[in-house]
Amino acid sequence: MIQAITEVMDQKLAEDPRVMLLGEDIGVNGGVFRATDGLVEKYGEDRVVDTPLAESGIVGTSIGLAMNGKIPIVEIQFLAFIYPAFEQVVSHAARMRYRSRGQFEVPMVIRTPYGAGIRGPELHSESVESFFAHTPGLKVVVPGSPYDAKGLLVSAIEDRDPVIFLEPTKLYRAFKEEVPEELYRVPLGKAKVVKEGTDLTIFSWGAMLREAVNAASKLEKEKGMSCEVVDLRTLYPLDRDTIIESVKKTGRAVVVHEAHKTAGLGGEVISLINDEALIYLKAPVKRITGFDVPVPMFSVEEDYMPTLERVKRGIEETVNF
Amino acid sequence: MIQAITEVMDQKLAEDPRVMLLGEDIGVNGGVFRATDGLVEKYGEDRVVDTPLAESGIVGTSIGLAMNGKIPIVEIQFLAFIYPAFEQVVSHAARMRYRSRGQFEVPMVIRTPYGAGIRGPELHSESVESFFAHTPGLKVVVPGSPYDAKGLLVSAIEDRDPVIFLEPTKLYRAFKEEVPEELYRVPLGKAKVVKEGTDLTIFSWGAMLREAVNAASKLEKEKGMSCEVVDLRTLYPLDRDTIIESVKKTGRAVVVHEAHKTAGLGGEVISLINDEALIYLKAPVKRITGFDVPVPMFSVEEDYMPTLERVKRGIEETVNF
Amino acid sequence: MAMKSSELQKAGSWESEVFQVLNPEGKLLSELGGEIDEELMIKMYENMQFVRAFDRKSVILQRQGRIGTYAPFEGQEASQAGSAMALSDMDWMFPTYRDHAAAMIHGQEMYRVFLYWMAHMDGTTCTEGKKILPPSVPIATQLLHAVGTGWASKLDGDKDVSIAYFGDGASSEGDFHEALNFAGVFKTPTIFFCQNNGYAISVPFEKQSASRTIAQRAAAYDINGVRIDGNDIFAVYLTVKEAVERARRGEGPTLIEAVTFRYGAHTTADDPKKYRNQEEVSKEWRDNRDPLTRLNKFLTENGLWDETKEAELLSKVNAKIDEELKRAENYPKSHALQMFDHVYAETPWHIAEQREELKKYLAKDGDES
Amino acid sequence: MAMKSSELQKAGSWESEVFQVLNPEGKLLSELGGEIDEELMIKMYENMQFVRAFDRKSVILQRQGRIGTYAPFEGQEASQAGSAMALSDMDWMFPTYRDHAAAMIHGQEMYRVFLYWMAHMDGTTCTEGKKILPPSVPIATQLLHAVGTGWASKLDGDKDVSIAYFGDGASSEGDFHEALNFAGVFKTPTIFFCQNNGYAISVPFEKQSASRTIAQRAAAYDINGVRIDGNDIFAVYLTVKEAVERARRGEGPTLIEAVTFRYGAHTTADDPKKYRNQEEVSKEWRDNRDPLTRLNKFLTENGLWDETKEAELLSKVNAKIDEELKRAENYPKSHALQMFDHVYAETPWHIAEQREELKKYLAKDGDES
Ligand SMILES: Cc1ncc(C[n+]2csc(CCOP(=O)(O)OP(=O)(O)O)c2C)c(N)n1
Ligand SMILES: Cc1ncc(C[n+]2csc(CCOP(=O)(O)OP(=O)(O)O)c2C)c(N)n1
Ligand SMILES: [Mg+2]
Ligand SMILES: [Mg+2]
Repeated sequence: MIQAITEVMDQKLAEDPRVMLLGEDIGVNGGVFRATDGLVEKYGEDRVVDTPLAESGIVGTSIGLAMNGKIPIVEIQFLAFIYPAFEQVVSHAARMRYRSRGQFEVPMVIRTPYGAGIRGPELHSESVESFFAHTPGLKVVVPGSPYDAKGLLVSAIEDRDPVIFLEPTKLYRAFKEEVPEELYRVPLGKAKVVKEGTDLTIFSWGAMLREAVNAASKLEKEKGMSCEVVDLRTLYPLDRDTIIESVKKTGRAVVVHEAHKTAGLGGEVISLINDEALIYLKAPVKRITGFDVPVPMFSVEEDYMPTLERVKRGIEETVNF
Repeated sequence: MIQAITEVMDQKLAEDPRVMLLGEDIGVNGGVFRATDGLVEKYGEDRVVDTPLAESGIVGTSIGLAMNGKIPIVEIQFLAFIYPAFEQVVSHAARMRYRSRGQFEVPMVIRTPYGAGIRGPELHSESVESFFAHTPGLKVVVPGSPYDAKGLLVSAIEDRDPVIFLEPTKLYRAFKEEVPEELYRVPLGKAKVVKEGTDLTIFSWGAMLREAVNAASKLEKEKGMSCEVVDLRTLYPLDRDTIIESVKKTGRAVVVHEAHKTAGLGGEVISLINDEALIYLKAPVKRITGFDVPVPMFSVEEDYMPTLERVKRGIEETVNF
Repeated sequence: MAMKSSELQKAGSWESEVFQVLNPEGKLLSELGGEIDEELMIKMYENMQFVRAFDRKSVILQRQGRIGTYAPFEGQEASQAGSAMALSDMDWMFPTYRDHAAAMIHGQEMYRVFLYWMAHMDGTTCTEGKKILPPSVPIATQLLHAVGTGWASKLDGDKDVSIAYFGDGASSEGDFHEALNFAGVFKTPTIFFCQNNGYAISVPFEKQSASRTIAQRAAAYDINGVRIDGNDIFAVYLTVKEAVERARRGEGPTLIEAVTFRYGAHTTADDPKKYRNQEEVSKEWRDNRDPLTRLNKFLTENGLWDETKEAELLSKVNAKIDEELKRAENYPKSHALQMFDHVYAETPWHIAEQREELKKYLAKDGDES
Repeated sequence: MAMKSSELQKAGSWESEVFQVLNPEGKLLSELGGEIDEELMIKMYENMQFVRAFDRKSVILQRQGRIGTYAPFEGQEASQAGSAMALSDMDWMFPTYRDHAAAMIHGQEMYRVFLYWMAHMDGTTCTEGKKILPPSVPIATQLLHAVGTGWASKLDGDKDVSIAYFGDGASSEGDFHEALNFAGVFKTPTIFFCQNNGYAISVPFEKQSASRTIAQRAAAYDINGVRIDGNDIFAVYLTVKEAVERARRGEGPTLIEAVTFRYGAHTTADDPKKYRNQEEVSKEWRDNRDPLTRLNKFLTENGLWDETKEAELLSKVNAKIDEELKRAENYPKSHALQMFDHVYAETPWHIAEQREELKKYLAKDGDES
């Protein structure tokens, strides 16, 4: 996935002189995950900028850059380090268009690695997408595959609104997938049915998608269950139609996410289902999520996240309700 | 309500030498809502501290104060101005006990006016309680009456964990209620059945509670409907038992909150009901909430928030589903 | 002219430590060297009268309930007018809730300022084609934006500069630090214009920081810093002018601390008697350091101004204010459905639905237009 | 001794601008005046050897997969040991992920440090009774905590001080500014101890800020600031000692910039060859400015140290490290259920239920102990 992301930035830098990258260690170092490797050599320090260590500074100046004709792609080193910039994101980036009634706009992308599962230190494994999904004016995107990473990032860069682009660290180097070389777009706001099924729908995104798909295939083989897997991909705004359509078909659903359960986006998915498809439900929609504890030290992080086992049993309980 | 809050701080300052107040303009000015009026004169500048204008500084130093034997009660002038301190709240206050396995603790209260409805300028009317309810380690409390304000604030101050204490500005001077003079406690984590009923439950908190109660009495008078009204009071952790018990009784529910709908706490309430009482539901649980737009300029804020009319119709639609 | 902050740190009253050109008695302390001609002087005076009249009118309108809570700036006219007059049309301006004087002089239409205080949905717009941002509410955040816009201009080889307005209290926020540091590193054409009016609402600057001045902080970022008499419009104009020119030449940012005072309340919801000897201190500044009085004295002594002109000006100004007020009051009222516009470039499904929902309610309530 | 930052701003190589007592050749530049006796000197050397051995061992352990990603501090021993040795037991310490040397010298048990890098759930605890906080991960945030603990001590009339460790990169964060400003205003007994190792991961200080030094920023808050040779343990010790004493006397905070260098990678996950001429520059520092070498020279020349002692020390040190490592490796492994402890003082229902839920899974998987 990381190559797909680098490729987009490379191509966009080449194609559109307005595009700039900003972040900590993204220059000669190429970023801590090497997402920007080689780009400063190719496009120079004016376009690939190693910033001072100050996230509010990065996002705040990027807002100014964006209002004045640039398209900044910001890298926040890890999701939790966006907190110093929280005010700039929530009170400004998300609202500039609104407040100015369209006179000023902030077309920018904030890319940031997120999620647990790669033995990161404390605060390197957070999954707080719901903060941003509660902030009108922002879009929140999470690619679940290299192909989508490329297509969604292109769409995010071309979008005229600020996009929080969350990159699941666990997927960075997780699987190989051929990705077209040319630029293509995967539309924001559209979920993807990764696997069709009839007994139950698994809604998921990011790194948890793999557990979802694995659980679905295992249960298919082991118990002959037919699970549909939906990658929500854009978390704000959600693709309600795809969600509802699937639940109407299967009548059962689980949501799998690694974020904390309480006030996580599982609740939003459930609420949409409750609104539109309650009468189709044959069982409560189960949330299989990270626990309501701070993401723990990595020695136990695998048990913090929904494991394949938990996902499987959650599905079985829902099917056997 | 504001007098009840002042009274608690006054009594706690008198009773417990560890208690300190910190915030912007809380000294001689008595706070922009006068919550700390007269307290600096009584307890001196070491205990009622006018801080520099820097929220991360206020919360960050208060974390240190709390770890070293003080009980800081912080006033953030308006809820949106907590964003500069977001990192200190989320990455430190909420996690210090956890990270140190109980060796250090952060007993502090962050009081902050919140919500729309008093013709405040931009960013003075936010209602982002769900950010904090998604943060393990924090407690989130919202009083809905003067009596509760006093009792909950006492409990919050005595709690050994950090508490976000959200004060609905619209209720500050909204109604008179006799409040006992002595200190008493209203327990955290317990909802309150404000009004009993049999046809439907209205879950709400803060300023929206009044629309809830008004809608309930109107519908009772006009249509003979019997609505139960539950003030959730503590938003994290939620009092699931009271929620479920009520829904099992009424079979129908609406959630009324002024926060944005998407990823707001309505979704959490619905999810709890979905988990535990789905089969009791005779209709989808409706969310009657603030819209998914930035809280607008006050000329139209009344229409941003759930109006009595919207609450009433939402209830009727749910009852007639 | 631009004194190094280190030169300004000597003991003594603040007046002895700030750059001043026109003293409170209306005497020139140094040659203007042709930088401010007579026409400009008169324009300065007119502008200050104009914005002062606006400010007083607004306080009255608030009392009459015709606008909401209002943040008056009376006393700070020289800082705001002088700085704005040193800009060109193309320059970016980032005002706070108190900087309407600067905004109007930079081209913001007055009726929009009224709309702002009426909390109209269009109150945060600016005159078409202008680069005046909606007033920044969260303190110090706009400084970073001004670094960003300046940076973009620099990268594009454009000559416009960006000016951020802020107060003494704002200098305590982390964003102040990050903005000055970024500006120093990227040498952006940014002017950090601080009106040190001595108070952040009720908190005096002595409680805000142990540092005696704000200008001295420039040294921490290796940028230019200068402390000036913010009630001396000549000093303000010349300092900002120089900073602007330096910025246009690619010589980077400047931090300007303009020492001034707001005569009135923080906002109309504030009661300054709670935290300062309001009448006395306000009178002290009014009587001895008023920005308009001193320029009036100077102009009068130099035969450039008289009571007839004054009367003419005031009636012109009041007519203009009335006209703009009428324009604001006749402007179509905010409609609730406007709240759904401009959240995104394209309205997503959920906002469209919520709009429809509200529309239905409004129609039922009969108050949809 | 404590030089004003302004005195340090003259041109020249950094060595000419920093406070230095023991130069790289092992020569004393000024009298120690009895403040560092022979016993202490030897202890300093032993401590530095001790932590260096720990650091090298840890890098090896990481390669062997026995601990996770590790942040080495080799090269910074004088800064960390010298500063920690100037503290009393009662003092509060706020380290980062790189300051284990300081922590251990202040009393943190080594096995806990190993547990930290093993990502053990107890790895963020400290020796009972000590006031050493878990390493701060979010940059610059801990500075504010050290202001707070210091402030509380001051209010209570206690004499302990609080020391916050941080890097050059941290000086760009808003929290740095807010912390220094609060410390200045409330005159807290706080020591801001910055190890300027020239890099924030890959970003050299020249890109971090246009200001030439970090110490000079103290002036912006009217607090003491001093720039020292961070590889000279005498300079570090004396400077911190003085700052500590001043703080205990109620004279407020000090900002200390210790100029140093990390020889190795930012963490074991980092490749310094990407951003600097790693071998050359690292060798340059090692050969010419190593903190251990210079003290070794000095001690040897003064007859206080020899090869026998060196050998004895190293074997003692290695034995201690092995023992502590064994203790860590024999420590009961983290159990997943520990993640539910200490979220709150009392476990609320939802966490209790989630704990039960996981417990059931673990039992079924057969891996619950
Ligand atoms: C982040 C943030 N914190 C608090 C406030 C509330 N507030 C509004 S104005 C103000 C004082 C600002 O003082 P100063 O910067 O000196 O500007 P002045 O009002 O004097 O022009 C405060 C605390 C805010 N708007 N934003
Ligand atoms: C708020 C925040 N942003 C980014 C990071 C990622 N990060 C970890 S260490 C580091 C560099 C720190 O440099 P410096 O302060 O000089 O300390 P050093 O590592 O050199 O000891 C960065 C950017 C972080 N931990 N916290
Ligand atoms: Mg001010
Ligand atoms: Mg460093």
